[in-house]
Amino acid sequence: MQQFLTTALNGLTQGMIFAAFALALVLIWRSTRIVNFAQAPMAMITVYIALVIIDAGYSYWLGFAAALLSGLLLGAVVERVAVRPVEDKPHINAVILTLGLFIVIHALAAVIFGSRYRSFPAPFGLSGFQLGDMNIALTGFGVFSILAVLAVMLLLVLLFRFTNVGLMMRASAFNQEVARLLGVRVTRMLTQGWALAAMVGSLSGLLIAGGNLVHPAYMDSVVVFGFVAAVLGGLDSPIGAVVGGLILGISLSFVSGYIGSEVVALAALVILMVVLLVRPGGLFSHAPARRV
Amino acid sequence: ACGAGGRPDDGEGSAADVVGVTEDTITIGAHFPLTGVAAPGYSEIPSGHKAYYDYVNANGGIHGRKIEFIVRDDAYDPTKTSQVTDELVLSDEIFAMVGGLGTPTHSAVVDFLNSEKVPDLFVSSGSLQWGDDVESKPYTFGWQPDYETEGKIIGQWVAQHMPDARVGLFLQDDDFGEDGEKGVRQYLDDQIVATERYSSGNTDVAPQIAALQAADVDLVLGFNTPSYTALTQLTAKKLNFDPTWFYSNVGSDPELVGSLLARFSEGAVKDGSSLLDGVLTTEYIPGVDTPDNPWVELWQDVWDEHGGDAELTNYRVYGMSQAYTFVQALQAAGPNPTREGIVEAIEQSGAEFEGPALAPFRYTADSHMGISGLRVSELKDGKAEALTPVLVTDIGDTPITEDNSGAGNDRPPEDGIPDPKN
Amino acid sequence: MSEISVNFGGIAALSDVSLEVAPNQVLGVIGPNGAGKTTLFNVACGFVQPDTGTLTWRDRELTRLKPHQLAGLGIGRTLQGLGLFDRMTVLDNVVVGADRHARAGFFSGLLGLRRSAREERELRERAMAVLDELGAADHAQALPSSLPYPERKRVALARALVSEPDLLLLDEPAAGLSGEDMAELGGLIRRLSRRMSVMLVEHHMDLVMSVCDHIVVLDFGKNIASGPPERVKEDPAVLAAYLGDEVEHDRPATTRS
Amino acid sequence: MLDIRDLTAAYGPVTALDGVSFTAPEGKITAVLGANGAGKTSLLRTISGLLRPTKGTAYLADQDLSRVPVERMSRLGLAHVPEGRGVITELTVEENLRLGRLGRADRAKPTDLERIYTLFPKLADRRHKTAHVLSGGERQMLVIGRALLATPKVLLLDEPSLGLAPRIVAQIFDLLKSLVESDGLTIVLVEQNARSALSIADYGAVLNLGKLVVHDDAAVLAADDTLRHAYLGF
Amino acid sequence: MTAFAQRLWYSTLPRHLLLAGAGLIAVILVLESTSAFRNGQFAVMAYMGIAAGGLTVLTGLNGQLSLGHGAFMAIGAYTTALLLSDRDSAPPLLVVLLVATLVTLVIGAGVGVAAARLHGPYIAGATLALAVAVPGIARYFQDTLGGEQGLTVTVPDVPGWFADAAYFVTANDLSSSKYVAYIGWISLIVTYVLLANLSRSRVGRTWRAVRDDDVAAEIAGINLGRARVLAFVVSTACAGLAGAVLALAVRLAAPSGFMLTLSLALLSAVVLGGLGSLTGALIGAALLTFLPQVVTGIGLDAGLTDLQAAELAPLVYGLTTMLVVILAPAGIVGTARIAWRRRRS
Ligand SMILES: Nc1ncnc2c1ncn2[C@@H]1O[C@H](COP(=O)(O)OP(=O)(O)OP(=O)(O)O)[C@@H](O)[C@H]1O
Ligand SMILES: Nc1ncnc2c1ncn2[C@@H]1O[C@H](COP(=O)(O)OP(=O)(O)OP(=O)(O)O)[C@@H](O)[C@H]1O
Ligand SMILES: [Mg+2]
Ligand SMILES: [Mg+2]
Repeated sequence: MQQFLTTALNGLTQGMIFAAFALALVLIWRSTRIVNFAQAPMAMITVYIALVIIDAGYSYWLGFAAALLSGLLLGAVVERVAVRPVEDKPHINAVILTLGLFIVIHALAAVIFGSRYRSFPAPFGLSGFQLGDMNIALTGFGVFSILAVLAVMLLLVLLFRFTNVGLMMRASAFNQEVARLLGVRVTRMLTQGWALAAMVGSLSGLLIAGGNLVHPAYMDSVVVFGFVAAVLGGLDSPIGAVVGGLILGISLSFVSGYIGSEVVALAALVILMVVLLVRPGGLFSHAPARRV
Repeated sequence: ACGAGGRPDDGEGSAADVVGVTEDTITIGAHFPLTGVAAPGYSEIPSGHKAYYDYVNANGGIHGRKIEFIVRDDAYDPTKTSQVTDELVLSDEIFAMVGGLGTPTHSAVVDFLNSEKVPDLFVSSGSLQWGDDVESKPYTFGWQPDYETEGKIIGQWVAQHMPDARVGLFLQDDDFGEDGEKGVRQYLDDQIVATERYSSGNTDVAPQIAALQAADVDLVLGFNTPSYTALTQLTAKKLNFDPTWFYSNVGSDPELVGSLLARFSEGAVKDGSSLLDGVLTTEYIPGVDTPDNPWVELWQDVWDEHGGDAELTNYRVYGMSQAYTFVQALQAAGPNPTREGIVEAIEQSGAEFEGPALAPFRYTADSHMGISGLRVSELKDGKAEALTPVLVTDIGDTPITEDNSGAGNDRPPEDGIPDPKN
Repeated sequence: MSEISVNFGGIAALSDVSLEVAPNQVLGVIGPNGAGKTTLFNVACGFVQPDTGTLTWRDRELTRLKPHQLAGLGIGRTLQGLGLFDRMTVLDNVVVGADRHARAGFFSGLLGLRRSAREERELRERAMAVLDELGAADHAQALPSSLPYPERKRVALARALVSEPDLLLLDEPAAGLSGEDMAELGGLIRRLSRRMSVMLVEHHMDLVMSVCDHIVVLDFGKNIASGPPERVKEDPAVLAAYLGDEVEHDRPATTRS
Repeated sequence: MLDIRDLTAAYGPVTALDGVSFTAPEGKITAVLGANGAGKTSLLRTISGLLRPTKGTAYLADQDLSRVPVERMSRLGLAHVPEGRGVITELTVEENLRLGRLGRADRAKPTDLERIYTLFPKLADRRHKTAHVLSGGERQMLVIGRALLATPKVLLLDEPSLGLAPRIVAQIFDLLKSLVESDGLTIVLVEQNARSALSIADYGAVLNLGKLVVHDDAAVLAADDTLRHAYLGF
Repeated sequence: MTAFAQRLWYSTLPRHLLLAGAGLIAVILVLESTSAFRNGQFAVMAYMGIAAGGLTVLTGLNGQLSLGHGAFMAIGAYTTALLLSDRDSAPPLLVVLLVATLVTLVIGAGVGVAAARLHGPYIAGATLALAVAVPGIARYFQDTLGGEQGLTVTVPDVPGWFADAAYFVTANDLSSSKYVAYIGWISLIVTYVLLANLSRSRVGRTWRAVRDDDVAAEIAGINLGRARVLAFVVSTACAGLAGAVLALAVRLAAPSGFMLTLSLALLSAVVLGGLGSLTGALIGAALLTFLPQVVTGIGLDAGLTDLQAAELAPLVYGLTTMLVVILAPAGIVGTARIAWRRRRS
């Protein structure tokens, strides 16, 4: 019973982390129709910025804010400099571009910050709660992560569903020419989309880093599961991202605990395939498009 | 005398004819993960090598030859290891491979090195493969105590000192965990109530720790890497799980893990070293936690002079200790080293090499296994305190005995360079 | 086709539509926008499965067949858009249309057998012949995107024709064409009807009235009228739903203020 | 109102527009006619900035448009209904319409949407469906409705009748006419269907191979037999 | 050109065979005139080239994106390792290569059937998951697949006739690594001839049509599912063969050799070279094989530390990738072709 509860709760926190990463992917997908494979290293570098600030003796929260801000900035710069030229090119070019970016940022981080383990602090306690005899495998920081992710999801839903900016961002992503004719500042929307997404990515980076070890590749394992979570939910849906993240987090936690951690990735594949065979566009996709 | 095709006759030609050896240089090389996930930590080992060779070179080299050490990055990917080893052997024309790191990576090249008759010295991994089968791998030598030997010593110690403990194993899912488990089980088979494995790369170990907790384990034996020591400690805190921890040498670098834990949470873990207090582990070479040890003093001097700005770490100490052994072997091979010559020299005199290792090497014509033993110790205030004398044994059912060779009392020579007569 | 009904989440795109195409007939389907004309075509070539009703072709029931199977049986079609393969030459575009006549299998292609090469040559010749017929042979090696719109329409038509279908479905073939091209198209359709049956969806009444033998009018998915052009043109229901009240003067649908 | 001077534009080596000049006066409908490939679409694209002129300019109420970015056009009161694919099929019908409202110069009155829905009841039924379910003609209605929501001063329409049933075409033309009369809207209407276009237009401009052939009163053009046969096909 | 020569050139198979013959001669010349180390590198280039060739067909001609081709290489490699595990009863190498290809093909067909229903990023997600899952399988079945350490592969002895033939042609003795290089390149040439045949045949045309507009293709009578699965199968078969050659060249099949990076490297090789072009795939493979070593060398010569020089390789590689995608989006071959056409017109 205790083990079951622990495994489930651990899956919950783990799932929220996948969800955070998936949310950033969804945001970028919705606003530019690009899957940003470089999101992990982009987040990683901003977390290092936070680390430098915290190491210099400033508070955790200053580092936190700095990471988010630098994420915002980095996203905008990356979009302007690197992504802009491939936006009207075949889709695979953007994929390859972000893969290239992935490698570049990685190498830069290794050179600048060194390729060794560093520990990253967490703002709240890292001990689990205790309820009588039961250990509740949730830490203060875990609770913070869950709340943060839910808040981001809510904000994104509001942004896309109810605001004009959200509408303009989506219009720009789907059809630049028409959007421009309708007075949408497409380039600004795209930049905005990347900036916001990179900020959400930074948040996910901070959540993963909290109370953990960071090194240039520390986010790489999340890339796969975060992406799988986003696809599982249907890349277009923020709610889907969170649901996808949770499904993945919880089931993988059980697989890892009761079968073996070697098959975690295999389990992710199986879950994904089963879902996609039933719903090729993910759980929260709309009805299949009219084709003719 | 020249053989067919103008190739030098093995073993007999003058030094100039030996691959990788010239009048005033000797070139060696190794593969290490300098990039990628395995780079943190491991990429520091070759810098230890380099620093020590630079030190030796600055002091005149060995038999008038400077040691050139070529490091090639394999990113811990066996296909890359195979490529860079080709490059080292065929293009860089190294005399010997010294310190190549990793079990799956080195497995990819060990046959090639042996078929090319390249001395494959002091593999940086505790797998049994490096030395247990001299016949099929005559050129390959291990260095650190193999994981099975370590497991045996740990197992016996636990069986003697904690006979009632419910033991759980926490293992990396490769030969490291496997060999360790094999050793431990020789003594502890009926005390072990749970076995959990993790795959490196998967940073979520909560399910495994939860399973250990569920099995009511009160001693966890961990055959894991340092980052997983940190992860297990943290996860255990999260689960309010408080057993005794016993980490194998690989995972217990108190300096590293302690500094990692130190800042894990403001308030939660004030001082990481104290979190590790009471953790059991093993030692086979002195590390940076004992700065007064003469060997560590030597390493510190060497590092200050030739290392660079970064600080001395146990990875670098490991590299320097290995490099020291290589220099010893080179001395032993005489003024005109050949590939066969150095292998023979190690087989003949390797067991007597003096050096930082606490226990002697097992090198003979029949075994190429490395250091024969270690001692069990406990971490206190970030330092390891010995609980046992140095214990030695070998793979299989060789009994565990106290080491009486005095290897642990060796002191470094005055100039920091091993003497030729060894 | 009999008693075909299609629903899309509450919207009845077609309800109980029955119709029949005779050999060598040109059947016009007209109706207001969203009346279900394209949907009717989609049913006829397998893109939409009808909720009820059956599709029969030469005494064979086809209701559950997939589009490519229907194409194999000789039902050809053009799309309301263009649907050209942008990165293939015009010739290749048309050759794809002839795929149903290709017999070479995977292995003869893999091994580059003579058979496969010979067949490729035949298909290409066939495609050239059709392009020639439509007067687009000059562009055979061009990419479709480099061609003016009417030429592209021709390519799309050629692709449908090269398979020598027995039934050809044309969805708004005249959209975007100017008067001259349209007249030419009318002639072509008449000529084609000697070889095959044609179903035509079109909003250009001049064209519809001049080439069709028989006309079916849809509105809100229902068949509201059918018959020869002259009769349909005068039908009050059609006038109200589709043509607008001033069309009886045989002018295109415009108002004069 | 819209003054086109010596406008020249090209796609790489292909010259699509060659020194076209004419004026579309305020509160009038100017029909632009010509065969396929004459350059009609290119003309509209050049005016609205999707295609940059290599020479010449268009002036909107004395403002030089050649430097104005496309996305500013709608705020200047210029709306362009592009040829064909103007619907963003991934958005719902209503979202498409809302987008039209965003670009307008003056802030929206919410009733506007309802006006479009009464005009095109088919759209009202499908307002919360994604636009990809729409039929060809319904899409055309959607883009026209969207352009109207921007309450433009100048409306560029590229083949609005494409794929529309005759009755709807008549309806739309009626609507355009009434907008011109009530709001003083200026319209540049590109049409294949020369006869119906001239029937509502005040002026007509005929293009051929990128050059302006003639610009005159619509009635004059409609009466000119040679012109009709040579360029207008009726 | 005489009429006959012209006919020969313009009919598919003879032209491909002609090119293949020329390629073989070039391979012999290169392998014989370079060092053993270069031979080894060429073997690497061969297996990367084979896999990239298959991938370029899938992605370039059929428009399906696979981030998981490394997994199929793993299947080929493990099959090879298992078949060659018993030195005495190992089947002839040709059989081994064929079986490895076939086994991968069968598994690829299964994945292809699932993937054929998916689009864009959804295929990417599924194949990505595949790429990380497959190495896990090898770890899980430790007893048969050797766990983390993997299976070592013993390259069979050079068959007598092959050695004789090689000696006859080159007058040089054949070392084992050169033998593997020859096997790799012969496999590559055969694969490329077959792929080139395919892409010029009805099958290739069908794939392109499906890529450009699936609805229109379906109307034209093309069975979409079949076309997609077929493309997937062909390309996984190539990956399987590549994996087999890899196993021979590396002499090991271990999970860490087939991590995600391999799949991604393949994909970027294909795009760098020019999507859909076999020449491009080969160029991409060459870049992948030779660039890191050259760059690290330059870095070391410029006085960088080992660590910096090691990071320089991915840095330059990543930057190259980005620059090519930004400045020459059609890839190296594609851009060259465009330039050539422009020059002529
Ligand atoms: N997949 C779908 N989901 C929901 N509604 C659909 C779908 N496909 C078509 N419809 C609706 O069905 C009706 C019929 O559409 P169809 O395309 O057949 O019209 P049409 O007669 O061809 O019109 P047009 O002349 O404008 O092309 C339309 O109102 C359309 O919105
Ligand atoms: N994107 C393009 N690239 C190259 N040439 C083009 C492009 N678009 C149009 N053209 C060429 O420019 C010329 C004018 O085309 P445009 O589309 O303006 O004509 P149009 O009068 O609108 O024709 P239609 O009645 O077919 O819409 C044509 O020769 C056409 O082929
Ligand atoms: Mg229609
Ligand atoms: Mg036009």
